[in-house]
This record gives sequence, C-alpha cells and structure tokens, in this order.
Amino acid sequence: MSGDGIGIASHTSWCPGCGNFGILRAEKAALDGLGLKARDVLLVSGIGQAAKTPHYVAANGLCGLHGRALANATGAKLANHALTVLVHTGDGDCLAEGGNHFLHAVRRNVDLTCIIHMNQVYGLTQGQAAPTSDPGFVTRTQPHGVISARANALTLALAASGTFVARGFTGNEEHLSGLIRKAIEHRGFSVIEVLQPCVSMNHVNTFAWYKERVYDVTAAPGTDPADRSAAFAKALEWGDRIPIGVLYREERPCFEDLVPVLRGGPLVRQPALQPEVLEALVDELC
Amino acid sequence: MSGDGIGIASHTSWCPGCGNFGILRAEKAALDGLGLKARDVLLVSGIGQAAKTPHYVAANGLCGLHGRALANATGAKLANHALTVLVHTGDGDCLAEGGNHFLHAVRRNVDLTCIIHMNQVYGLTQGQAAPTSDPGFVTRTQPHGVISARANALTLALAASGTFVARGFTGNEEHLSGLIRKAIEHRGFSVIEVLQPCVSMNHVNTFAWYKERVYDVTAAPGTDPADRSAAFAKALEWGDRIPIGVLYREERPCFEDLVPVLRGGPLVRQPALQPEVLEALVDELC
Amino acid sequence: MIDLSIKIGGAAGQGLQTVGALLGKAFVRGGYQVLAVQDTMSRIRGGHNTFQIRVKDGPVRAMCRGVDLLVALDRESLEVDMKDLKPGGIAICDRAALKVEGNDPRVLDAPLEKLAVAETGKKVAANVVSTGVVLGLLDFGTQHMEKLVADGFGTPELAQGNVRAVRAGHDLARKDLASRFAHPIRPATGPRRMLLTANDAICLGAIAAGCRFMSAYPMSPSTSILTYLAGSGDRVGLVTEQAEDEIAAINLALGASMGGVRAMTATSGGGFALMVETLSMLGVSEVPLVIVDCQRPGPATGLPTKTEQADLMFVIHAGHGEFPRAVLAPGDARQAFEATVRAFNLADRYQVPAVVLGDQFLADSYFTCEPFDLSGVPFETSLLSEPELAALPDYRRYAVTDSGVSPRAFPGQGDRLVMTDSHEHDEHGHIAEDPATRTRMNDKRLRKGRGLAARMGEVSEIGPRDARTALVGFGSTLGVLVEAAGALTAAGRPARVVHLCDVWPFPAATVEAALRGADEIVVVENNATGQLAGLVCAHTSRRDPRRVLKHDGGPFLVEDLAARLAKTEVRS
Amino acid sequence: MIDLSIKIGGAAGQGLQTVGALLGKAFVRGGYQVLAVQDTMSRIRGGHNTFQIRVKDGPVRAMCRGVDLLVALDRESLEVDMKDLKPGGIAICDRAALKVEGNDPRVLDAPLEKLAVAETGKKVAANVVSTGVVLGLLDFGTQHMEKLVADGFGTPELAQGNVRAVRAGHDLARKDLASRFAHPIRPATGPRRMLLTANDAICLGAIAAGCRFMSAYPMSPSTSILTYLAGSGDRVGLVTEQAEDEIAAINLALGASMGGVRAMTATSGGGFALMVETLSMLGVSEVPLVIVDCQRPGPATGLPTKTEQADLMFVIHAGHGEFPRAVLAPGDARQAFEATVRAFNLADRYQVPAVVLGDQFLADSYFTCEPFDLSGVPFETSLLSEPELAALPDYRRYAVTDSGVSPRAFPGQGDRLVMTDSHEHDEHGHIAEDPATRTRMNDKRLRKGRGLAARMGEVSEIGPRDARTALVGFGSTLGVLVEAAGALTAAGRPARVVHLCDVWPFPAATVEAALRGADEIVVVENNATGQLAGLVCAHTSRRDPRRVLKHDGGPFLVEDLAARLAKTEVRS
Ligand SMILES: Cc1ncc(C[n+]2csc(CCOP(=O)(O)OP(=O)(O)O)c2C)c(N)n1
Ligand SMILES: Cc1ncc(C[n+]2csc(CCOP(=O)(O)OP(=O)(O)O)c2C)c(N)n1
Ligand code: SF4
Ligand code: SF4
Ligand SMILES: [Mg+2]
Ligand SMILES: [Mg+2]
Repeated sequence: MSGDGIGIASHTSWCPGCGNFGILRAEKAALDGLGLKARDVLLVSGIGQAAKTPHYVAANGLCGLHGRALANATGAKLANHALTVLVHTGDGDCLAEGGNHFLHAVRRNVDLTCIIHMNQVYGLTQGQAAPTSDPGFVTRTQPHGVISARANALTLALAASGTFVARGFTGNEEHLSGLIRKAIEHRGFSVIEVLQPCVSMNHVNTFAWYKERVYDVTAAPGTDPADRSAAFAKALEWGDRIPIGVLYREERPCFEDLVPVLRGGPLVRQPALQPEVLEALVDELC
Repeated sequence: MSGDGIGIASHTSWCPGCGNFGILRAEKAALDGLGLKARDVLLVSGIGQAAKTPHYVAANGLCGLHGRALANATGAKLANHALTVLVHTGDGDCLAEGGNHFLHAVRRNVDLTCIIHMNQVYGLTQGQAAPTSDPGFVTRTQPHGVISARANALTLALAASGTFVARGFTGNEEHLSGLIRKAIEHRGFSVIEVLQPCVSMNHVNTFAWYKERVYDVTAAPGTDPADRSAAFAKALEWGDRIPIGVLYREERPCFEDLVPVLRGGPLVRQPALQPEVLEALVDELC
Repeated sequence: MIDLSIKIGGAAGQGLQTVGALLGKAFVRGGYQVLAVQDTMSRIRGGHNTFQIRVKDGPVRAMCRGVDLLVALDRESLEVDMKDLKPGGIAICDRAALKVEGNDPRVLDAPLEKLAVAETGKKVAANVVSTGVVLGLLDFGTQHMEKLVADGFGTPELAQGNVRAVRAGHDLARKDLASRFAHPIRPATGPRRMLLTANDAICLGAIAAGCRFMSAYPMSPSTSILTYLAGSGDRVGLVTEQAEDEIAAINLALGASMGGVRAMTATSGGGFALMVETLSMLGVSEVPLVIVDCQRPGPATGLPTKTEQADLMFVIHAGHGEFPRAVLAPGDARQAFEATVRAFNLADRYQVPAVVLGDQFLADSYFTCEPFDLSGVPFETSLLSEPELAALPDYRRYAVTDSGVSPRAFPGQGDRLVMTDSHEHDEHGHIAEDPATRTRMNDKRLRKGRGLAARMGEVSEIGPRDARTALVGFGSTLGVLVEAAGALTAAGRPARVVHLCDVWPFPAATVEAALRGADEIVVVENNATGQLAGLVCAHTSRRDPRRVLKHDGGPFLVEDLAARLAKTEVRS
Repeated sequence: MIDLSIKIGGAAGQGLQTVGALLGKAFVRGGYQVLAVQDTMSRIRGGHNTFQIRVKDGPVRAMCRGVDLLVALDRESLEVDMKDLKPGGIAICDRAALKVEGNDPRVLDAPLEKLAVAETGKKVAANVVSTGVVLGLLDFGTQHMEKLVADGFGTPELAQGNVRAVRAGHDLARKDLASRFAHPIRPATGPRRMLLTANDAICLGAIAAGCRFMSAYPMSPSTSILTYLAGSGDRVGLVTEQAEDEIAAINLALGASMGGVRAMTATSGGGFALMVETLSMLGVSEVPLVIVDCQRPGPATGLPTKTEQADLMFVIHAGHGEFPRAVLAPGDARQAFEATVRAFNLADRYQVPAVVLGDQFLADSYFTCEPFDLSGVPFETSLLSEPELAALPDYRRYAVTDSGVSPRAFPGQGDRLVMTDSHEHDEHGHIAEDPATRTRMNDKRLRKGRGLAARMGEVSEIGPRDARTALVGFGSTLGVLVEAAGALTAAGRPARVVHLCDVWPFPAATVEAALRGADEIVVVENNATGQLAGLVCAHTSRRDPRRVLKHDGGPFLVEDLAARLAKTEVRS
C-alpha cells in the first residue's frame, strides 16, 4: 500500500462535480509526497458529506458522531502519537455542532491536521445554512436569509491561539496539496479551511464565485505569517478578494511535547507497570 | 422596587473578599442609573460562583445548567424582547462548557449583555484550571501546569463578529458600572469580561496582580473602537499590561430587528391567531 | 374496489419526492385516499430511493409489498424493484436513457427524457413526464396534476414547461401504452381532504396549540418540522431559530418557555440524546416544553434515512434524577396532530416536558386526512392570568400544592419577580440544600406524575372485541396493525389491535383492561428488543407476550406482518 | 467493644475534610477500623458541613445518627449537631472564638484558636488543635497523628507547627478535660489497612486494570477521580486531560480507546446526560469504554454535594438505538476497586460501554480495607495480539461471529487498516444501508449482551439464609443494609440482605434464586421512585416488594433504617 501511495476510492456517494473530490485528490498527493504508509495514517471525521472522506481513502478511519471529530482525533493521537492524524470536517460539523471542540482543540495544540470542508452550507442534510453561510443566504430554514454574522474559522483559530492557520481552494489542487503537506509537517494543531463548492446545495458560493475572488496571500507583499494581528486582518478579508495560503504559522511546543508520560513513547506501546509502582499506591493509602 | 433601585442581597454564599461582590455592586449601580424596574430585568446564569449572582439581585432570574446561560437568555429575550436581559457567567461556564453557545450568541447579536466573571479558575468546583487560566498555572488537576493556550474571550468575541467587546475590573467599580451601563444601552450582543479575583482558588492572578497591570484603553491615544483588527491587537495584550474599557463597538442591526415576526411586539404579548390564518394552512395541504 | 400501488424508483437528485407527492395529491384531489412512503439512502445524488403510493377508494393505513405500477427512473430500480411487481403489474422505463435492453413483457418503454427535453429543455423533467405517463395509464386525466404543477413549480415559465411535460407523458400513454394496463382510476368528487406527513401534522398541531417559538438543529427525519415552521412563521407569529447544536436548540426553547411563550424543539434520537441534561432541567425547573423525537435506526448515526422505534425506553427514562414527563407516540398524521396539541396542553398544565415520539416512517410518509380543525383545539394552561397574578398576596413560583402544580408566571408579566433555578430550591426558586425542603419539593414534582397518569387515555382498541388474539403496538405501527389484524380476521383467525399513543406514564389499567379476554398477545414493534413488550410485562399481568420485531430500517408491510403473525412462532 | 462516633462540624473553608481524614487514618494505623462520611454544602466558604468518623475494633460498614464526640468548629454546628449527641456524649468547642455562652454540661470549652495561633501563627489551625483534643480525650496518644501531619502538611515548617498544634490540643485534653469522657481507645497493632474513598478505589482499579487515558470535566462528586489520576499519572503511565466539557471528555476517551489503550471517563449524572449520544456511538462502534457516574441528587443541578441513587434506570436505558452495556453498582470501596477492574475487562472483552455507578456517599466517604492486590487482578481482552492480527487472512473489524464479539485491532498495530464508523456498517466498518446487513449487524451486537448477562455474578447474599425477610438494594446501601439486617436479626426478626453490585444486564435468575424463601421483600433505595424495585418487578416473579426510600440527599443511617424496617409500612 505504501509503494504506490495511499489509495483513494473511485466510487463515492458525493455528487458529480462536488468540491470534495479535489480535497480527496489533494490529500492523496500530500500523503504520497510525504511517503506516509496507510497503516500509520488515521483519518478522523464526524458526520456530513465532508465527513465521508475517510471511507474513500485507504488508511485507518474513525468516523464518529456529528461534531465530535476533533475530540476523537485528540484522544486517538494521545493514545498513539506515532500516527499521523488528519481530521475531515464540514463547516457545520466543525463550527456548529463541534464549535466548542474546535476552540479547545486549537488551544490544546495537539499535532493534528484539521481540514474544514467549507461549502457554506449543510450538504448532507440538504441545504440549511451553515455557520459559515453569508448573511442574506436564503434557504428553506432561513427563508429571510441568514441573520447571524458569518463564522470565520480562520479568525476564530487565530483568536484561540492557533499555530497554523491556512486556507485552500479545491479549484487549486496543487496549492491545496502543498498546504496539506505543510500542515502535516507542522508540529502542532493546523487548520486548513478549504473553499469547497457544493454544487447541489449552494448556488451562491459556486466554484466560479470562489475562483474569481481567491488570491494567494503568500504572494502579497508585506505579509508576515508570524504576526497574529496582521493575520487576523487578512483573515477578515472576505468579499471581492479572499486570501488563500498560510495566513499564520508559529512554532510552539505541541501538547504531546509537554506531557511527561508521552516522552516514554506512544501510550499504546508503553510496557505494563512494575508491581513496586502499584504497591506504592497502596502504601500511600495505608 | 423601582424607586430605590434594584435590591441586592446582603448575604451571599461567596467567600469574603471575592471579586464577585464588586460586580454585584457595579451592576446595581448600572441598573439604578438606567432607572430600570426589577420586573423588566431578567438575569440569566449557568452554574458556578458567578452564576449565583441572579440569586442576589432582586430581579427576575433564570439560573440554568452549567454552560447554557446564553442559550436560555437568547430564548427568553426572543420570547419577550421588552425585557432587559443580562447574563452572568463564569469563565468556565462561558468558555468551556458553554463555549459553543458563546461563539454563536456573539454571531447572532441578540440584544443581551454578557458579563463574564473572569477569575481564571473554576471557583465552585474548587480550583481546577479554567480555559482562561494562564499556561503554567498549577492545580491539582493540572499538576504540570496548564498546557493549553489561554482562552481569550475578547479575541474570540472579535473573531465571531461581536459588536460590543469590553473588559472591566472589579477593582474599579465605577468604571465597571459604566461599562455595564453602556453594554445594556448597546443594541446587540455585548460582552464584558470582568477581571474578578478569586481569593480562595487563584493565588496567582490576585487582586494585586490585576491591579498593577490594568490600564484604561480609552485613554490610550489612537485607539479606534470601530477598528476590529486594532481591537484584536489590543485584546491580545496580556502580561505586564492589561487593557480595560471598551475595545470595540459597532452599530449593526440586532437579531430582533431582523426577524419580521418580532416587529409586532414581544412574542409573549402577541394576540391569538385568526381562524382564517389557520384555515389557510389546512387549505394548502388539501 | 380500487387498491393500487405505484412505486417510483430512482436515485437521489431525481426528484422522486417532489413528483411523488404531487401525484399523491392529484389522487386525493380526485377523490381517492392515499398513503405514500419514501425509502431513501443517506446521500444527495445517486443511491437507490423509492417513493411508493397506495391509492384506494377508501381509507388506506399501511403499505403493501406488491406493486401494480413501477416507474423506474434508473437502472437500479429496474433491477431491484421488479421483484415486487404483482401479477399483471407493469413497469415503465426509458430504455434509451437508462441504456437497458431486455424483452421482459412487463416493462413498457417510454421516452421520458426525450419528451422532458422537448417540453422543458431539461432531462431532469423526465420525472414529471413519468407522472403524466402514470396518469395516462390509469386514465385519470391530467386536470388535477396540471393545476398542482402550475401552482407549485416556481416561475410561470418553469411551471408551464412542466405542465406540458405532464401532458406529453399522458398523451404518450393514452396513445401507445394504455392498453397494457387495465386498472383505470377516474377522478371522482369526494370530500376535501388533506395529504400530509405526520411531521406536517405535528407542525399544524403546534400552531393550533399556540406555539410561538421553535428552535432546532437539522437532523433527519425531523428537519421538515423546522422547515415547515420556518416557512410559515411570519403568518402564524412564530419565531424559528436554527441553533448551533441540539443543546442550544432545547435551551433556547427552554428560555422562551420560561419567558412565557409556548415553545418546542424537534430532533431525532441522536439529537435527543444531547438534550437529556436539559430534559432534567425542565424537570426541576418545571418549565413546560414539547420535544419531538423523530426516531431513526440507531445506535449513533445508524441509518439516517430509515425508520425504527427503538428510543422508547430511552425517552421514558432519559435524564438524571426523577421527574415526571409525558411521552406520546402517535400512529398516523391525525394522531400526530392531536398528540401534539395534547403534548402542549399537558406540558403547560403539569409544567413538564412532553415528548412526541415520531419516526422516519411517520415523518416522511403522506397520509390522507379529513381537514383538521385548527381553531377548535382544547387549551389548558397553568400560567396565571395577569389579574390572577396580581391578586396573589405572595407569589411563590414553586408553591407546594396537593396536585404538585404551582402557579406559573413569566418575567415582566406583573410586578412579581420570577426565579427559576436548576438546583433544588425553595418555593421561591432560591437554592435550598436542607433535607426537608428537598423531600417536599421532590415529592411535589413527582405528584404531578399522578395527574399526568390520569390523563394517559389515548389507547385505541380496534377490531372484534371478542378476538382472542390481541396485537399490541405503539406509534407508527398503528396502520399496519389494523390492516394485518383485518387480514387475520378475514382469514378466520380473529385479531384485534390495542394501540398505545400514550405510552408514559404507562396507562397500565387501560392496557390491562384492553387485553382482557385475549389468549394470545402479540407485541409488534419496529425494534430489536421488544421495548413495549417489556413495559407490558412490567406494568400488566401479561408476562410473556409474543414479540414480532423488525429492525432492518423499513416499516412493516401488511403481507409480511400478516404472514409472520399467522405463523406460530417460538416464543423468545 | 469499641464503637465510637466522632463528628466534626464547621463551615466550608475550615478544613474539615483534611483533619477528619487524618484523624481517621490515625485510628486505622492504630489498629482500628473506620468509616468516615462527609456532609457538605455547595460553597467554598461558610455553610454548615460535617465530617463524621465511626471507629470500631471490628468492621464498620455504615453510619449511625448518634454521636459520642462532637467537635464544633463553628456556632452552627453547636446549634445543629448537638441533637445527635448520645447520652454520655460530649461536645468540644472554643467558646471564646465562637462567642457562645451557655452552661450545657455536655459542652467542654477548649481554647482551640488560642493554641492554634500560639503554635502555628494561624487561627485556621484550630481544626488541627481539635484533633489533638480528640486524641487526648480518647487517650489515643498523638504518635500516629504526628507522623501523618509531619508527612502530609507541605513545608517542614508548616508541618512542624501543625505537629505542635496536635500536641497542644492533646496535652490540654489530657490535663483539663480527659476526666469528662470515659471511652479510651488505646492504639493497638493490627494488620496494615488502607483508608480510602470509593473514588480512590475506582482509581486504583483503573490503574490495576491498565487504564492509560482518562479524560473528564470536573463535576462533584466525581472530580476526585480526575484529581487522583492526574496526580499519579506520571508514575503509572496514564495521561489525564481536563476536557472542555463532558462531550469532549467521553469523545477523547473514545478516541484513545479506539487508538488502542484502555480509557475511561468519570462524571456525575448531569455530565453523564451529556455523554449519552456518545454512549450510543460506543454501542455501534464497539469501542470499549469505562464510564463512572458518581450520582448526586437531581434533577439537573439538584444538590451538588449530596447523595442519591436515582440514575439507575437512566443509565440502563441511556442512548438512542439498542446496544448492550454493563452497569455495575459497587457497595463500598473494595467492591468499587473490583467492579472497576471488572468493568474494564467486560468493556474490553465484549467491546461495550461499562458503567460504574457510584454516588456521593461512596465518593466522599472513607472506608477501611485490607490492602488491594493491584498486580494480581484478572485481565481479559478482545484485542488481537500482533501475531494474531498478522495471521488473519482477511481482517474484518466487525466480522459477524456467534458470540457477537469481533476481532479488534488498533490503527498502526499491523498492516491491516481499521475503520470505525458511527453509521450502520458492514464487516469492514464501511457504511451500509441495506436491510440484511443492518439486521445482521444489529443482531451481532445484541448477541454480546448474552455473553455479558452470563457474567453478571456480583450479587451478595448476607445474613441468615433462612430469614423470611430479604432486604434488597444496590450500590452504596450495602453497608447500611447489612448493619440494619443485623439489628433486625438481633431484635428477633431475622433479615438477610440481597445486594446487587451487577445491575445490568439484570441478573434475574440470580436474584430470583436469592429471594427464594423470603416472604417479605423490602427494596431499600436512596431515591424517590424505587427504581431497583421496578427492575425486580419486571424481571423476577416478585411483583410487589415493599419499598423503603429516602431522597433527602443523605444516606440511610443505621438506626433510622432499622426503625423504618421494623415498622410495618403500608405498601405503596
Ligand atoms: C447530533 C446530530 N445532529 C444533527 C445531525 C444531522 N447532520 C448530519 S451532517 C449535518 C450537517 C452537515 O453539514 P456540514 O457539517 O457542513 O457538512 P457537509 O455535508 O456540508 O459536508 C447535520 C446537521 C447528526 N447527524 N447528528
Ligand atoms: C454538566 C456539568 N458539568 C460540570 C458541572 C460542575 N461545575 C459546576 S460550576 C463549574 C465550573 C465553575 O467555574 P466557572 O464557570 O469559572 O465559575 P466560577 O465558580 O469560577 O465563578 C463546574 C465544572 C456541572 N454543574 N454541570
Ligand atoms: S451535497 Fe454538496 S457537499 Fe454534498 S456531495 Fe453534493 S455537492 Fe458535495
Ligand atoms: S471560590 Fe473564588 S469565585 Fe468563588 S466565592 Fe470564593 S473567592 Fe469568589
Ligand atoms: Mg458544509
Ligand atoms: Mg471561574
């Protein structure tokens, strides 16, 4: 499985033309580029169209409940930090049902890569607004158009002290695959928001809509990816121009580095306890 | 009850010297200053020391579950938007158990005032770290000190498109009461993070610790409370100097303004439906 | 007697529900009664879905396996659904479009796509053309369908194109195919009737009961409740809010209810699971609330688009601590309407959570009903009027009373302040920790359960009173139980039905009485463990009923259930 | 025979637990057996709390109302707790510090604060002085206490001061007060014993069972489990994480367990309520997990620091859909240790969630136990070894087997990939929606329940086998049931105890057998509705047991329970 890289499915239950295919291909390219073996990769997801991704990649998979992927991934990584763990999560999964876990996963800075499939809509449940939907977006559950402000995964990640904050676009797979690769290489929690057109449920934020707006932020002069405030200002940009690329990056010890027990290697490989250790616990209580 | 202002309790179950007393007094002063009647005020809270506040104010109260105050408050306000609704929430209540509701309450911009009692610790449950605890803060559940980055209610509120973002300190009650008043007057969701020393559980971030660090941001030259990025940069400040005051403020229609049904007055006062209206619903299905 | 089953099979994205529902409504407007069910997969495009309509010239309560007319909109449908064709039944498909060969004489070829493109410019309208073909084969005419399409298809242009598509299908069928199918259904005039899902009925019940606030997080098969209410909110003075999650959904609703308006939320089992802590909060705070759980097969995500009745014990016992609640499990759209109204009244009267237990079958199936009377529903409340409130010398929100029900007021209603707390509290709602107050308040709350229990009346007894076999069920099996009992009775083995809409507090005496005289008790449930059977064992003298269970995601079909009932099964 | 009850009463913040636990431990080291319980209010300062120690020269299993020695550290204690003083009992207080007058001869004055300030410079050490007074009155000497204080009080200076404070109290008592109390307890040498709470025991059980990951969100009375494990993690190779909420807590643990390590979470009823959706996820994904629910009185926030047993039916039925689970309700610290080990083994062996049902009484009370053997606990797993995994020709995580248990591997364990999904799935863990797969997989999972049921053996039968009265209980009532049965038997009305540690799958046959020969069955529960009694009715032939219930937040006390049992109550 490692020779030819990690396999991806030829049949999926996604709609033809869905942006998710681009993510699937970009991820395969990134994993192949890093020479990772399928057995050492774990893809974690919640529920939604995005969350079906692990079923289409020949690696280990944990598709949990709606919204809980980041918590599951964190647990799995702490159990076995030799694994490369990627999370596939929809914008609803990540920022509505899973919003709290997102905040705290960012704070915790466990070495995970979180790929947010940002289609600004609930795909699987057929077209309700996502927290990321633009104000005014009309759906059958928001007949007057969305009232609440657009949730912005990037400003939120920056506010929660994220160490790797990036945006990609399925219309630029090579760029996206480069981002995923960098994110995996980053030691710590990395967030990539991927603009992922939903051809079936979002007829506003279409492929063309994104295409004509995105620009690569790394090309913009004077952008310092280590300045959180500057990155915030960039992350606020959303309209005629939408930045993609790495907006912010910082080296900070990741969670695993700071937990003494984990210095002994992955928990799952640690040896059984010596009787003396156990006896001492009893002694303390006598 | 309205003449002498809103009563506050002389007996509480808080520890002597607790910062919460300052919040209680500042709030009374603010409510008195606005001439609000107790019957028209609803205080909502979750669980924690902060969350006991509604029991100590002679107004209506809804002390719900840990973490759910903002959701309860939103529902109550939408049922009866003639009420002035204030939320008292601990930093754990608001940003740990209730983190998701905080994000989305900010986005929703319902006209509520959210007062976060920021003691950087779990008071009621006896001294575990709060999400707001500084990295390195040692507790019995974090014996190696806190690893995760400090959750910052202000950067988060700014990231979530908050329209009124402020910080107060119980060591400056007059200033705090001014903030509360402004927050109530603000049409939309207002966040006030209050530095509230916990004398029993937090021996690091003490009254003196805050006292020597706070400065009023409104006095700082060149601060534009309408510039979100600038406010973000300010909100990141946390160390030798900690800004207090209104960091950001924006006029944007609040949620209630944008819901057509609510233009007919508070839901709770709206008249029963006419039979024709009901009959039309049946007709559509025939 | 007319009793015809029409099945449309195809992939997600082919608009099965849209055209199926229109077709069903055309039959209803044409004087017939219809039950239509959907079987779908959890995806937006592709997969294999069906929409099946049973049309009768009398009441239709359940679905059969056999199909008279199959419209196969994709190849898979031809492969999968042909086996259900009755003798004499036929299938229609577009051989060219589906690239199918073969010479099965039961399969009629119709150039649906060609006609669709010709009339509307779009292949996807093949589904609309197919409804025309069906109507042509049945000689039903297109009058009702044309009106429905004209009213329901967006812009006038779009509507016109689709009307032409219906006609084109119809004309084709009359010309080339009609001779092949010999079951004409001519439109008749009959009383005005509704065709609606039980979820629609729940919405109508909520509106009739005066619900003013509904918050929910989308989850199949409950989402249509949010959608319906969001779409009608402006007209009926109801605010809906799509919450960030189910915990927010129920807590928004709790806040609104405490604020003084009738409120509800709706979800499926997984979302209900997230609401459990707040259910307990409703218990202690005595804030009324209606919660709809549209069950789907679990555990966890399970089968998101299928049906099951496996949340019964969960819903009855959900929540830490002890507090009364009502659980109502309606059996069809009319019961759904009435149960929802009753849920609001019970919740309000007893200040408890009331759960309406639906499921995917109820949520997505279309039932024919006589029009509901939304203006004439009963109204019960424990909310004080403003004069009543003002007249109280001392307002105690949680005053201890014999019934356990305390006087309820909302903030801002009068000069009296209202305090509500999730802790154990005193009569004023302030935190109390002493044993005496605790016991008094806990007892007070639990006493409400007695009043509630006395109100659990909705148990239907249908069929020959002297039948020795009693079929027992709850919720969505109502229709199939009645039809299967009818089939058994007709086959010389009389059977009657005892159906519980009201399941909790368990109406033990009523059920005991209803089972009197029955030698054989068969509990029929859409789950794997026989949850209702467990309640019957625990609460009546009947300790060992036979269990007939199904937990494959589909509802019971009449023939299958009758066959299983007829077999003498080994008791488990 | 020595059987002495000492109660320390005071406010939160006066360190009752600290000094009470030390005192208890001193008695244990001095050869006695101790049970100590705490009764606290939900606040950090003030309120009225007590710490009560019962010391015996034999096993002590439950608490009595009567007090021999009261240490009143505040005025309220004098007001509230004096009523429990037995004839001959005395109280100690610092009249000057508490500003109390009066000449009740039972109250001895001791200048605790003055001595505290003199020896440590701090008034708060009055509590430490008071332990010296107690030891002096009992003529127990300060040897054990001094060592405990010296080892347990932080800096050497702090420790020294406190050791002096103990001595000062002791000397005062010997000199001025000893004649007033005539119950000497001299230290003896006995076997080495532990004094620990059931929550400590749960932690030891988890460690012994090989738990490597624990995540939780603080919630009384479960928090001490997180605290203990966080404090020992480095030594025992266990990672703890304080999660952002309970949903995260259980999902972190689920991830870790799927990742291949034994994992657990702990909470109280409200937190458990938030975990319910994930419980169902554990059901479908067959990820083993141990969940501790330390019950407290509900509904909702209820009484955060008090005790109750009202989550039984909730925990048994929690979760949408149907899946097996184990629920174990230990009765004391030793059972808590063993049940926790068993919970890990059952969870792992059957790939199910296993719930350990504790409560505040168990969590906060100190039990005397013979030392546990942590190295010798049984170990059962369904996890494949690496060679086993490599030897499989085709790895199917959810292979259908007779037992329902499938071969488990973890990601990265070998070359085989592991897929886990919350949907219904095929043997490889991929989403499946067809009825046949659904039925097979659901049946497979439910079959595990049979294996589990066969393992539900922990039902204790204590007392005269031929007694016609059987007292039935579960969880924390074990001790008081045994003592009350003893009292009844001694009073000429023989009673025996049937105590269930294993409550689900309900061990029906075992309970039926244990109840054989009993005319009178009394189910004793710390709740208001008789939940265990309901299970007994539903699952055994005993349909109308008498119920003795208490739901005021406190545990049953021996005298009170015996008195209630002796009364012939009207059956409800
Ligand atoms: C607890 C719970 N609530 C709701 C759902 C229903 N649900 C499944 S996916 C989804 C949202 C899908 O949107 P998103 O996360 O943006 O993913 P997408 O389909 O757009 O990729 C919802 C609401 C669920 N499965 N579980
Ligand atoms: C669901 C749930 N989980 C946990 C708790 C226990 N709990 C009560 S308050 C609290 C945190 C208190 O901290 P904070 O919100 O910061 O308030 P403070 O006491 O510091 O004012 C916790 C964990 C609870 N009541 N409910
Ligand atoms: S609904 Fe949207 S997100 Fe889902 S598969 Fe189709 S195009 Fe993709
Ligand atoms: S514990 Fe801290 S927050 Fe709570 S009352 Fe005491 S000082 Fe205040
Ligand atoms: Mg989406
Ligand atoms: Mg706090």
